[in-house]
Amino acid sequence: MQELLNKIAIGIEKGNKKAVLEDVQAALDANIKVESIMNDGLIKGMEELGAKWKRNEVFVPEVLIAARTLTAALEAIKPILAQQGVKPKGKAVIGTVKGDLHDIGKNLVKMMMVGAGFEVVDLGVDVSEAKFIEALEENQPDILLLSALLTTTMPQQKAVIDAITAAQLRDKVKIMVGGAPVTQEFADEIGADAYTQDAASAAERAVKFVS
Amino acid sequence: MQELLNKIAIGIEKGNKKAVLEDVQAALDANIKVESIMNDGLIKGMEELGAKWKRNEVFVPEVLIAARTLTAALEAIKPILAQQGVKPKGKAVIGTVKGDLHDIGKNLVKMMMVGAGFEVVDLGVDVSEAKFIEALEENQPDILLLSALLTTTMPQQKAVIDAITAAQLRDKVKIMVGGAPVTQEFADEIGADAYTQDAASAAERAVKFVS
Amino acid sequence: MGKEFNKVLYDLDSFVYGKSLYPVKLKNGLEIGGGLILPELNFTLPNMLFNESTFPKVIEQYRSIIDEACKRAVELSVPGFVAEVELLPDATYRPEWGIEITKVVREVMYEYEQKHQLKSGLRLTPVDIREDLNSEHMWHGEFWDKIMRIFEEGAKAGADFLSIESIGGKDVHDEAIMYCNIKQSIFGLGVLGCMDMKRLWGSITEIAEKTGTVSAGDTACGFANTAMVLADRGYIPKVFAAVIRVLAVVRSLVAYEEGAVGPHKDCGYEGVYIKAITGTPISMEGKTSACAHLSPVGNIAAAVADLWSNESVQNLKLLGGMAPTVYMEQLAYDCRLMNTATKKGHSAVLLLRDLLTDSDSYYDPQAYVLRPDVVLKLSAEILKGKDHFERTKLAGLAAIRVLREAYENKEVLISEREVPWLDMLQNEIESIPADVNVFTQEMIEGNTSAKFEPKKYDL
Amino acid sequence: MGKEFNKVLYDLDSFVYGKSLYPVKLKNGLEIGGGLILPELNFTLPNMLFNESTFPKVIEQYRSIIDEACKRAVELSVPGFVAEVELLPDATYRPEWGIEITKVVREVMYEYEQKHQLKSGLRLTPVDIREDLNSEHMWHGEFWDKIMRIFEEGAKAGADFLSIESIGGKDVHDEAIMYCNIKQSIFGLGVLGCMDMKRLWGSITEIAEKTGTVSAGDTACGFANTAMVLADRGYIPKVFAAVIRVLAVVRSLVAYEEGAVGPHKDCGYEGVYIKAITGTPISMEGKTSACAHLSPVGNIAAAVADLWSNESVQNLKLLGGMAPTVYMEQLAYDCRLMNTATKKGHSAVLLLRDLLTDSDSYYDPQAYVLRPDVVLKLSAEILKGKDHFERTKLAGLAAIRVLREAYENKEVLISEREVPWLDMLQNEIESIPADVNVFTQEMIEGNTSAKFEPKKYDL
Ligand code: B12
Ligand code: B12
Ligand code: SF4
Ligand code: SF4
Ligand SMILES: [Zn+2]
Ligand SMILES: [Zn+2]
Ligand SMILES: [Zn+2]
Repeated sequence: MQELLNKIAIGIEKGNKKAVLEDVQAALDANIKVESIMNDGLIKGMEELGAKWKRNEVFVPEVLIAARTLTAALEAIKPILAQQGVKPKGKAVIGTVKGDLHDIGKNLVKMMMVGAGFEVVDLGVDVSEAKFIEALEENQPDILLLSALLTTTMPQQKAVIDAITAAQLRDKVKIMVGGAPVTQEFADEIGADAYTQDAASAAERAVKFVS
Repeated sequence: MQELLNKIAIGIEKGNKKAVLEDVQAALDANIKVESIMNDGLIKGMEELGAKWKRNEVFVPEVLIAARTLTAALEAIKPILAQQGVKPKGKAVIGTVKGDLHDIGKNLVKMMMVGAGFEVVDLGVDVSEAKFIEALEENQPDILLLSALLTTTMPQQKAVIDAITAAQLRDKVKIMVGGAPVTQEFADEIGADAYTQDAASAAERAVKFVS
Repeated sequence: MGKEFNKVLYDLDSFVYGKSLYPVKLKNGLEIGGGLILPELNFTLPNMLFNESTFPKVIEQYRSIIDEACKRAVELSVPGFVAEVELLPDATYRPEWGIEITKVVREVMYEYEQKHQLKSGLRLTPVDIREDLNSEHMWHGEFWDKIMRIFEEGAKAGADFLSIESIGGKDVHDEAIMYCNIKQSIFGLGVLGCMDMKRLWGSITEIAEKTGTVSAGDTACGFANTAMVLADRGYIPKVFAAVIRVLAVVRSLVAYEEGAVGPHKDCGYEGVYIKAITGTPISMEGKTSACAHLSPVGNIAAAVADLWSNESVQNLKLLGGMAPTVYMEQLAYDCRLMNTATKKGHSAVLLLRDLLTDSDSYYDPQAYVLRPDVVLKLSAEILKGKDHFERTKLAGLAAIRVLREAYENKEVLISEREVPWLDMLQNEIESIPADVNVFTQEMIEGNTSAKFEPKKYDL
Repeated sequence: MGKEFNKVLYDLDSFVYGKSLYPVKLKNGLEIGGGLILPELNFTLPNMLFNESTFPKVIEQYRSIIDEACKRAVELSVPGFVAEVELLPDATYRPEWGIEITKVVREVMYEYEQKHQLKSGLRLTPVDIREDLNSEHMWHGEFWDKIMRIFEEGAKAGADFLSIESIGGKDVHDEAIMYCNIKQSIFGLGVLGCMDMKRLWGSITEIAEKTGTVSAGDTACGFANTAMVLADRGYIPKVFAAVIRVLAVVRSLVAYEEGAVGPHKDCGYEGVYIKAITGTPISMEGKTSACAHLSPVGNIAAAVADLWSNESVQNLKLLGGMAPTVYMEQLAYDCRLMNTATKKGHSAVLLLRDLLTDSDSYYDPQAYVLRPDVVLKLSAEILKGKDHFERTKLAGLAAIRVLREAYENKEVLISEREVPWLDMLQNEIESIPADVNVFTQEMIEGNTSAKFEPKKYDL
């Protein structure tokens, strides 16, 4: 059993979709608990890759391909997860705020969130307060991630938080902010729950919020 | 009469104490109004020098010596001024905040304030909230000037303002802040009435407060 | 193509900073590439809201930035400089705002010219808002119109040089970078990018001619600098970013084919190739733009530059003064040093150029491809291609070849895990069909980038 | 005097950056003045409160500053560097705090040394709190003890180089600057300053010997840099500031007479004279310290430097990263360029040194007196004096003479309204009595500075 889970983890690391899907099926056939397949196979593989990334041992494309593979595998076992009442690690909504079209940083954060086992709804770029609120209501996420790359769109992160407070949703979600010009002080000032400097630490912080 | 006042003004510009004192006496003897001697002679000379300084035509030592001369002349006519009920343009208290020993910038501001006709009480450097409040109570100035040169003593400007508010003296005095790391934004944030970038503009701003 | 560029214009001895074959001269006498290297100062707002009610504050920020910087320039006897107003999105979406900013900044510059004989020119760079999700077409519609309006009225408001950091092809290229997909990258730069540059720079040049201003040029910032920033963080291989830089040459060249005359934009490090091929002056940025982004090309970027830029800095208060003033000072001293060599004579210039070059080129493949000798060599290779598409492929292959050789000769540091990428990239490029239409079809069909809509390009 | 220095140790050909006659070497192998010029990074807190409750945040600031800067240094293959911890007043009044900061910073540096072979050294500079209004004596009492405790325990906590920006004599000198009173200035620097330096540096050197650290040296910052900043704003004549710089040489030299071995502190531009006279390595700052203060000596300051510093920058977020990281990158590239010349050979070094020199020396008398040739000439003049007092007067007279000649030969720009100051200053200096005791008595009697209390100096 451990062997098969290891194989799955390695398959994720290598981004080998076909092999992973086969191995997951084999594991299910072998009556391995689906929760274990998810945590000790799929997500473990992703975590190991993420750790390598943090140590600068692999490049982003590799992580992205692994993340894609992970998403496909999770998709495949989704019905069984649902049936057994196993929930994903958490749910997150992410977007770049209004007036800002930068998305590479945001995409990397998304990638790491997926890798950490989150279900992530990506609203894209140039996202208004209203759209964020709509997405909160619709998806009920544990975590909301706001990205801003311009000194003139940073204040928009505050606007989003204020709007969420006004909509009485503030206590339902942890809000994380980030992007090149953002700082911890700024995050504190605008009442965000967390700021981190890069994508890997963003996911680590997010995991703490849901565990 | 105009001639004599001009001579006084020029004497101030040149920092020629002896001549100025003599000319002032001559003016008094000629029954020129003491208010006019002060404003159209002494302070006018200083203003002209100040303008030259702003245009980089004279150096600080010359302005300082003129300011000293001005102080001496004002001292000489003080009894007459008092007797006739003529008040100085305004009264100011100045100091560098606690924890900070930089005083050159503060001294220049003081010099320009004197030149603009203010009576200035200089508390020196490393001045605590309590000392500032004591000085406010004792001198009842129109204007309080706080200098801070360190990023870690800037917040002390806020502490002083807060203490003054707590002592219910805030509405009795206009507070100006300055020093290399201080900005307009910071001044707004801490509730100061004005910030200026240099000594000349500090005095100009102060004059506006009392006229 | 409008103008055709088919040969390299310099030999190594004449390829130096401060001097270009076709200098650009403004009416006030300011000359770029005529002998002196000059500062190009860039600046941006600090963390603040930009809207109707803050606009007066925004204007005051710009006014005070340029005023203090000009003051310092006079104090340091700067012989002339260029200021870039790189508009923020808000000031592009509302052209009146962008135009007003331009006017205010230029007025201060005129004032210093009159009072203190400080010659200067203003480069106006709107945001390429055609990237907006609501933009329906690359070459017409509301977004296109706004950009053109800013150019035209900005020119009347005092802009001297017209530039943009255009984004045609970036819709596929962002993904190409993240996945290090070189085929997609060539599609973005060599096909879509070139198509777009042709239309865009045809129009900008027209406006420049009409308004008596200078069609200055573009930058592949959204492509090659994005790659550089990611490579710098170790997210993608440096050799990939180096190859992208060279691919970008063909795309950025299109502006000149359509009538641009320089100075090429600071952040387009491919400018050194543009200079070699067109003889127009270029702006570059290096160590003194660390305020805007760290880079592996701090010194070498200056080797053949005609303007020397800080890319961008917020109007923050540093201990020595406002940050833009501080950067004006730093640029001024950098330029002083280089111009002192020029006064000393050609051999001093060559030595300084080579020191700037050699100090960086070993440490990073992205620096290596900016070596003046490498630039001349690769430029010749690129020009062998008969059209943009072929030239872009040749650029990639030649860059890979040169890097491989340099690595083998221990002339450049390439980390072990990056070495295999050279072969991988080469194989990918070699698998690209010869016919651009076949390739385009293939890329459209296999497209995975949600941002890319062929019909915006009439495809 | 302890050690005596009586002759100039270099000729113009051997007087270059990166190399000094008596390099300083740390146990970890880091060598200053042994061939390479290296960055000296300085940094300070952003606008924040510093007290009991914020101390954890303060520590985290310092930790993250040095961590990110080291990271960048590794990425740029920096061959070694020095970090200066210039304590703020709070961290000097509470020595535990200063010591804790030292420890935390040094630990991060060790870590990078172990993991990434990045060699570095830490310079510890407490504030000279003897300037406090409550300080009753210069050489004993609470304030003196605190400074000495920081040196001693800071050394144990990991400091490698001990420095201070000492203020003996500044009590009269502040006023001297404001009134441009050169006699008072000579009293402050050549009498009080030298007296104090002797006691102070005797003690620091003792601590250095006891703790196995390096007695590095002082700076006349509170004297000559204050004058420079005021001159830069047009408040006092530049020629006055230039003369003060040269006067300061004698005072700063006293540290070496008392056993200091360098590197002299960055902000002490008089360091070039110290190098000429003692052969010890020096730190200098120029264009890349514009973040801390603008200056007229951006390039020339590098001409014979062994460390190249940014003086100080707040830990603010610039677009490219935290400001100290940005400045680490800028310093690294400056040094790379200079070291590349060294690799190329001595004639390249001489050319680069002369370019750095010639690029500034015409524009400002303060730059002119830093010219390597002028430094060697003036140093010889200074050393003709038999004691500190005489040397200081000679320094002033020689500086005035050299500036007058240079002005007449059109080698330096002196504004018309400053020219008469040369004669005025000379007359003043010539009116100073030959006997130091007579002079001292005269200055004490005529004293107008409220800050000066003779008994603090046992006078
Ligand atoms: C690439 C880039 C672009 C590309 C964008 C490509 C894309 N699809 O995103 C293009 C060319 C389109 C572009 C355009 C513009 N840009 Co731009 N851009 C950059 C650049 C060079 C790199 C950004 C980047 O992708 N970095 C790599 C990623 C991985 O880093 P990151 O975004 O910081 O994200 C990391 C962290 O911040 C964090 N993170 C990010 N988001 C979040 C969210 C959360 C919740 C958390 C926890 C963490 C987190 O994790 C990420 C990964 O580790 C920066 C320079 C810089 N120093 O950042 C300028 C920069 C941001 N751009 C700038 C400017 C001015 C512009 C333009 C206005 C230029 C113009 N006049 O056209 C336009 C504006 C476009 C718009 N409307 O928004 C300026 C901003 C100046 C300012 N005042 O703020 C910068 C700083 C450049 C500069 N130095 O001047 N840009
Ligand atoms: C001279 C100087 C000193 C001298 C002080 C001499 C004196 N008697 O004041 C000495 C050497 C003693 C000194 C000591 C220190 N200093 Co100091 N000092 C400077 C320096 C070089 C110039 C300051 C100056 O006099 N400027 C000239 C005057 C005319 O300008 P100004 O003070 O800004 O004043 C003008 C305006 O600001 C305005 N203004 C001033 N006050 C006010 C008030 C009001 C109400 C208004 C409206 C306007 C206004 O008008 C003035 C005239 O136009 C600055 C560098 C700089 N960039 O400012 C550092 C600087 C302020 N010092 C600094 C430091 C670190 C120190 C020390 C801690 C160093 C050390 N480790 O020993 C100590 C601390 C001493 C203490 N306890 O306060 C740092 C501060 C860093 C930080 N974190 O904030 C600076 C910025 C230098 C640097 N770049 O690192 N310093
Ligand atoms: S990164 Fe620099 S260059 Fe590229 S778009 Fe932004 S500002 Fe322009
Ligand atoms: S100004 Fe620079 S050098 Fe002088 S005391 Fe302050 S920090 Fe030290
Ligand atoms: Zn740019
Ligand atoms: Zn100093
Ligand atoms: Zn320093």
